Amino acid sequence: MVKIEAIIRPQKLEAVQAALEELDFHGMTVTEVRGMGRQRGATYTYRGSQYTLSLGSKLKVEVVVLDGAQEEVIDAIVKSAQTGEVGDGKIFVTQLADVVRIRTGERGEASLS
Amino acid sequence: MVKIEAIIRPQKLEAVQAALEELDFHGMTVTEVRGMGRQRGATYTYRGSQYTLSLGSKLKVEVVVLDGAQEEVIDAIVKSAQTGEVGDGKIFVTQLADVVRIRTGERGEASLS
Amino acid sequence: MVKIEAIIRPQKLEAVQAALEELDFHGMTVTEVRGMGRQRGATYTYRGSQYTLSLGSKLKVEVVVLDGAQEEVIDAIVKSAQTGEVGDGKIFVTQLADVVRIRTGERGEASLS
Amino acid sequence: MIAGILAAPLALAQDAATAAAPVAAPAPGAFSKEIDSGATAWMIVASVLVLLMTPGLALFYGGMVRRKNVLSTFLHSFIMMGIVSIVWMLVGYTIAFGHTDNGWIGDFKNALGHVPFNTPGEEASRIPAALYMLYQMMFAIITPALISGALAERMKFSAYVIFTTVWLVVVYCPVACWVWNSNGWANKMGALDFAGGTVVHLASGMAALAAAIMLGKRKSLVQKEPILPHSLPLTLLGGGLLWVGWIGFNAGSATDVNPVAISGFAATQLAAAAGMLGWMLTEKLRFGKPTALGAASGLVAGLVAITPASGYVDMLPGTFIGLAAGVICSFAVSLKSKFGFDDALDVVGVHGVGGFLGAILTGVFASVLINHDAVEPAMKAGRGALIMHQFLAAVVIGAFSFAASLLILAITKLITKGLRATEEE
Amino acid sequence: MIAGILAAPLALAQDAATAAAPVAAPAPGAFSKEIDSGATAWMIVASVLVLLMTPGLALFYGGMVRRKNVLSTFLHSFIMMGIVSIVWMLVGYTIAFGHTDNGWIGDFKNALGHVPFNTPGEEASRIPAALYMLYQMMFAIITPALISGALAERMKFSAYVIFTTVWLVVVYCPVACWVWNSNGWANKMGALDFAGGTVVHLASGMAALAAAIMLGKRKSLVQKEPILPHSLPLTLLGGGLLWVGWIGFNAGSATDVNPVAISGFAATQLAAAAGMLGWMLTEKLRFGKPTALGAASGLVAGLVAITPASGYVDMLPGTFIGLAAGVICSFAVSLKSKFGFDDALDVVGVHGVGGFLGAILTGVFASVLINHDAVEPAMKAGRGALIMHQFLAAVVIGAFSFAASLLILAITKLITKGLRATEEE
Amino acid sequence: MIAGILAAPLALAQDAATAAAPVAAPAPGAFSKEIDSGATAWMIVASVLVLLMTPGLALFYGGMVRRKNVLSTFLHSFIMMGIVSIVWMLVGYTIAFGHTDNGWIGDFKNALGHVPFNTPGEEASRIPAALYMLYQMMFAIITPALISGALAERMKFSAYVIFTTVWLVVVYCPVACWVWNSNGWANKMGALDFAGGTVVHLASGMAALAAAIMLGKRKSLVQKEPILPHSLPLTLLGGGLLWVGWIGFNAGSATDVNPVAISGFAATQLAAAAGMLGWMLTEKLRFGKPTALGAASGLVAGLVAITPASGYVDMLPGTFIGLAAGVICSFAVSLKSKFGFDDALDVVGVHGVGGFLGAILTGVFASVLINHDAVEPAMKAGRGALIMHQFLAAVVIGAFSFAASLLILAITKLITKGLRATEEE
Ligand SMILES: Nc1ncnc2c1ncn2[C@@H]1O[C@H](COP(=O)(O)OP(=O)(O)O)[C@@H](O)[C@H]1O
Ligand SMILES: Nc1ncnc2c1ncn2[C@@H]1O[C@H](COP(=O)(O)OP(=O)(O)O)[C@@H](O)[C@H]1O
Ligand SMILES: Nc1ncnc2c1ncn2[C@@H]1O[C@H](COP(=O)(O)OP(=O)(O)O)[C@@H](O)[C@H]1O
Repeated sequence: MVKIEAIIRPQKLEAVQAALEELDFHGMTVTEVRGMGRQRGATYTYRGSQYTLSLGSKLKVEVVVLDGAQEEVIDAIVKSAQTGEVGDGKIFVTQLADVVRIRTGERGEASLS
Repeated sequence: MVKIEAIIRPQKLEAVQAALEELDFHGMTVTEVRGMGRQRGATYTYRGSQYTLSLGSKLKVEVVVLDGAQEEVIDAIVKSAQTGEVGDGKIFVTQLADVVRIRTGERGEASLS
Repeated sequence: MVKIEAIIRPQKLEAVQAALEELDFHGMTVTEVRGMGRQRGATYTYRGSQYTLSLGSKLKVEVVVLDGAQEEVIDAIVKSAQTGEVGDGKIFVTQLADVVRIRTGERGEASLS
Repeated sequence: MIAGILAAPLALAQDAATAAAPVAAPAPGAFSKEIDSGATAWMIVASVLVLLMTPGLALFYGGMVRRKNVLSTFLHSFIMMGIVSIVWMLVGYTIAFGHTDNGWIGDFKNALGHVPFNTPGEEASRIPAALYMLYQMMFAIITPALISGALAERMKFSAYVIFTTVWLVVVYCPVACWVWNSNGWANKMGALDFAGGTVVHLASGMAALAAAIMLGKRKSLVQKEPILPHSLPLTLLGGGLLWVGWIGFNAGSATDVNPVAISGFAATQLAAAAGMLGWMLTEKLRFGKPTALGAASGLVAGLVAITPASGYVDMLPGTFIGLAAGVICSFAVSLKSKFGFDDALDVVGVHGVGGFLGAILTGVFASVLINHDAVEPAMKAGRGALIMHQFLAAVVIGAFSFAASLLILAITKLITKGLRATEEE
Repeated sequence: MIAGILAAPLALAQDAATAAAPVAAPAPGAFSKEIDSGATAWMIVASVLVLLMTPGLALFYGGMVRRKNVLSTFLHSFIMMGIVSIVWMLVGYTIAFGHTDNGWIGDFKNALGHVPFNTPGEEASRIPAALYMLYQMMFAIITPALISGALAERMKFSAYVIFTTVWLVVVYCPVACWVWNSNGWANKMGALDFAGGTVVHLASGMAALAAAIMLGKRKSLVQKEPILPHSLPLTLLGGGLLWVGWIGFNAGSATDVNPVAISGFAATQLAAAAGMLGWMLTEKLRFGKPTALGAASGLVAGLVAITPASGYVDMLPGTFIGLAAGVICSFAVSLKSKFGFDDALDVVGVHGVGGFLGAILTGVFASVLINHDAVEPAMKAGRGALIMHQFLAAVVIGAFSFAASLLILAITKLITKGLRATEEE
Repeated sequence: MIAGILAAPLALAQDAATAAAPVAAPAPGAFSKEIDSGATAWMIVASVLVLLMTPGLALFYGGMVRRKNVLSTFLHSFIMMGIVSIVWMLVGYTIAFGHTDNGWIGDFKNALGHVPFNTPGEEASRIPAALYMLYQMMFAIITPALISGALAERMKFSAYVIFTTVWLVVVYCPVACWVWNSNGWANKMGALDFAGGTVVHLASGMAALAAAIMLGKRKSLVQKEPILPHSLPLTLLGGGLLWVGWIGFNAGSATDVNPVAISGFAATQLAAAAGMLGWMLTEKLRFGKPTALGAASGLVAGLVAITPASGYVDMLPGTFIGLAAGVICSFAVSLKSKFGFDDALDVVGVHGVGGFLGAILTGVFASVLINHDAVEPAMKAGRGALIMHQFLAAVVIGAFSFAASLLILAITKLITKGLRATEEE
């Protein structure tokens, strides 16, 4: 099983959710994060001074899937989260050693179905 | 060393903390996340319309332990976080390449003790 | 590629950012977390009763770099985030299976440059 | 320094004026003898209470939008405190309350702040005219701010500013003249509107409808995502401040300390309470449990509907009007999805419907026992005729506000190249 | 439309009434001549200030609970604005302030809103009776809302509504009659309670104690987790609004613009300030540093204790009463863990203890120099007797409220099948 | 119990006093006949409105700091409600408004709350002296609280408490004596300051400058991180409450219900509005778009500048003063980075600059048509002389406040071992 961890723009969440549901993946975990990369954060004007934040708002979407589904999920996320402009985000893929479903104690692949 | 990453119900945090402390594990890192799976988020009624959120509130609890402790920790979390109803959450296990304690610069197992 | 995941004190963020920028690493993702370890959270007095929180405020900084850069990045973080007192935090290192840049669909090392 | 220099000619001019032209002359610093100190004290405070309603409205609306739009929603209300105060002093007041013979629009004798500080005007005989001008200024501030609920979360700021400013001068001021000016046509016809059910609520509700239609839906709604209020405690707090301020709005509309003011206070308090209970009971019956947003919405609905009636009705009818508004408006807001316009914060369902309902029920319940001077002449041709007049005034004013708003919005759209804000803003 | 149809009979009835039965007849729209416009202006505003206390209380309590319970805590306060306004107008006022010969409960002549708008009643001679009814309505709203602090974060909404409504009619209204009605037994005995130290604070504090006992502890407390306030700035802001409103509460209890009102204002302001400082100093000495919650709690404690005394005491004693309340209540709230009941937001420690303390100190400091008309007769048998009367009234009323509350809660529990909310709610 | 015992001697002393020494004797409970009930009603409310400004200021400032500092910033304002109320009653009032022959400091006849409840004092002839004392108490509360904006996010709490308390007694009270006491030297010289442009705003602005210099920069600023406001809606809401309260501040400074009060109200309302628009227009021109913080800052700037002028100027000049303040203060706040002091929330740029500007423009626009009694004598030597007197009073008072503040801070630093809070606090 792999964990696919995508950093996306906040306004793209619904699109990504929709794309995954279409492929019949319903599980995901979402975290509010702030990110920095080529893109910088927002610029504010307060009482005549300008400030640029180094970090901008992003969401981290984590989806755990069986090894075989990795490519199709990455594809779906890339397509649905893309705007083509700097700051679209990254996807990190990690191999998992195990997965457990707390409700039942099931382990491994069974716990994801 | 392995990282044990549990997605749990917010109201189960104290129980999980207690279970781990009993086993003498005191280190953990907790993040507020929102999750989707079989279970859907809360339903609200506003001015005569009903809305269902796709995402519900969860907590991600990360505990890093030596390889040998993995099973006992997973067991403790499953037992303390279980309600038996859909939405109890998942545990993801990852192998770590290294661990560092910032305060001392210690590496590997030493950094966890 | 490796993911370097550092749990640091909130007030150390700017120092860590500066240290990494000096080494020319500009990408990072930051999450607000709460942590427990040897150090306990803050103590509050409310209407004559004292409460100690088990969890204290921390930030999780994630930086993904090429394998070769791992040591230099860890060093930079340890130096910039250290105060020498309990609660400075930990760094966890994980091997990644793949990285994707959403904007372009690039994979692997190219996606990080 | 610079200001001093710039100001010098103005001051000189003023020194000259001191010598020569005491136009709005408040003379030796004493009130003329019709003026009562208790009534004046009360009306200063009533003005302050109505002013407080605008921050209250900012909270009420601000709590209902998504977090990212709170600040812009707040600003929609607050900017009216800036713009309208000035515009009202310069021209608004005189259009509405300047002397009129035609019944449609006041003359310009009271423009540019020419309103005496020490003698009463035509509309309120026991307080100085300038205080009445200030009191009515607060009404003029909140009315366009009410409209902002319909266009929340998507209108361009510049377009909002232009639209509301023009609307104030072209719609609100004339309508206030028709209904409240001692020679206004609706007033003379015998239509009753104690504190602005038609002038304030129906007019702003219909402008809101026009704006919702012209602006189209919010993007997320098109995508069928739910748009959830970010902080209902803010909305409740705002509802509380509105309630408190509304006592100044309604009881103050007596422009005096007299039994009418007290009855207006009683009716307002009871209608707000009954509106809250009415809306919550309806929720309980329709959806199984009452909500906090229902409480806040219901109290506002009750207050809207009692606005034209307070000062004319006794306690029990006042309670009934509030209850009716709570129930009916809670159904009305469910209709917008049927009609397909996106009145974000339900200005039409609450202020439009509530204002109309209140206007009619004012006709039904107005009592000579409560306000002999006003109700007796209005009832000369019987209660049926009064209700017809109420209906007529409401329909004409509602239609006028709707049509004029569409037109103003169309022109604004040309000026600001579109009405909608971009994602960024 | 529907409302119109439903309303028709009511209107007809009213038209008939117009012709035949001017029961509470406010007649030709003028005040009877005892009424003073300055006093009336002030009392309208005082009523508005007391009304504002309820949203203030929502903030005060709302800031102290956990985030998930803010909205329900807010609603506990706001719903009282809805329910109590109506119940008070229908029956509450007449139970408390209707004419009484027995000294225990008013007659029903002023039920259903039958209170004149243009003539004074028995309790306040320079303002219209209906305004006094409205002023006292605001007291009746906040009193049960105060109790909600004890049952925060765990009582079922339906149970809360039933309990407070019944409590209002069965406990608050009679107690108000005993103490404030010109023929109330405690009043005639010579017990002094200017603005409600016993009626409002001690009575609600003892009801809170009953509720805390009946409800048991919050779950998290049982599990020994700390329950932390989610937003102390809200609590401070609420404390600020309470302070502001309390000036209407205490100075307004003079029901006139006179030296007693001014002395009430002075004592209130100083006691609030001294209470804040007293609580913070105690914290500094006990725990090493003062806290913001201490500031907010202390000012409320000071205000509670000065409530019965304001209008009877001069500035220095007023300051002393506030200081004493700040110190003593800050110790009192630490006791609850010893006694093992979970009075979530310390209603017992602040309002119960502070109200009792204030009642006694009123006896100690009441001065004929400040309020000759009231204090002179009460002191006829000497200061010792006055203090005894204060003590007696406080004990009887406290015990009554406690016992009656237990009973009402027990009955409510049967009706709503349990008092506690489920996790979900 | 304990309190009762402690209190016994006090009560005995009071009983003795009852018999022997009616010093501030409010006698038989009736006002002396100069006192007007309408004026008194208004001034109670005006006092309440000014009191409300302090929570408003807490919101205004609290919204602008970082989240971790909200509570300490709130407490900076609230603690003044505690400390100043008591200090003012004990000694502050008598220093400022006690009878004086030397023109620099009042005698101590009105110390320890010795101010009559039923007769007027020297400064306000139609309301009781104790009410004037309470009204001025509210001014004394907010003035030191204003300073807190400059030292936000870094001053030690104990140092803040000592500094503000000493500053109140040593700077504020004497300055109030000079300008407002009927025998104050600046007053006799003919300098005009209706509601405190110099006494309140310039004095606190210069104290803020001293504090910003003594404290040094906030750590993050040294590290060049931006320090962002955590909640501008709070700041806007605070701005709204300040506006509302400021009407009590300015119109109330007439201490009566008269044409001057009404003109003060008008000028205040218009200047706030114009200040908001002036600041936002400047932003639009300088940076391309107006901001919500600009709206809030501008309305406060307008209010600051109109404070000395309201009650002396007509509507159009009042509007101009507000506009000028909005524009000029918006430039002034940009200067602080040039000068290198860290006036965190721009007390110097808004209150210092705005107060100075207002003092001068008061000289430019004061009109005998608006306030004959005050302006006529002040203009005896012509408008040029009046402007010179305004300038002189402003410079002397500004310099005095600055120098005295430096000194007080230096001494405080010794006592509290440093002025700055540690990271932890
Ligand atoms: N090396 C990295 N490590 C961790 N997170 C990164 C890294 N690089 C980018 N990110 C995350 O991805 C987001 C987008 O990256 P950015 O470089 O701005 O745009 P793009 O990926 O389109 O070139 C950042 O805001 C950050 O959250
Ligand atoms: N495939 C997945 N990837 C990431 N997170 C998941 C996945 N499936 C479930 N989760 C997380 O686990 C939580 C519980 O899962 P759910 O399917 O609702 O219940 P259960 O595990 O009891 O069947 C979800 O809210 C989500 O946060
Ligand atoms: N075993 C662990 N698993 C996950 N996170 C940990 C673990 N141990 C420590 N942490 C994180 O590191 C932070 C600092 O650890 P702590 O033991 O308090 O200090 P130190 O690392 O200086 O000894 C904790 O607050 C927690 O967020």
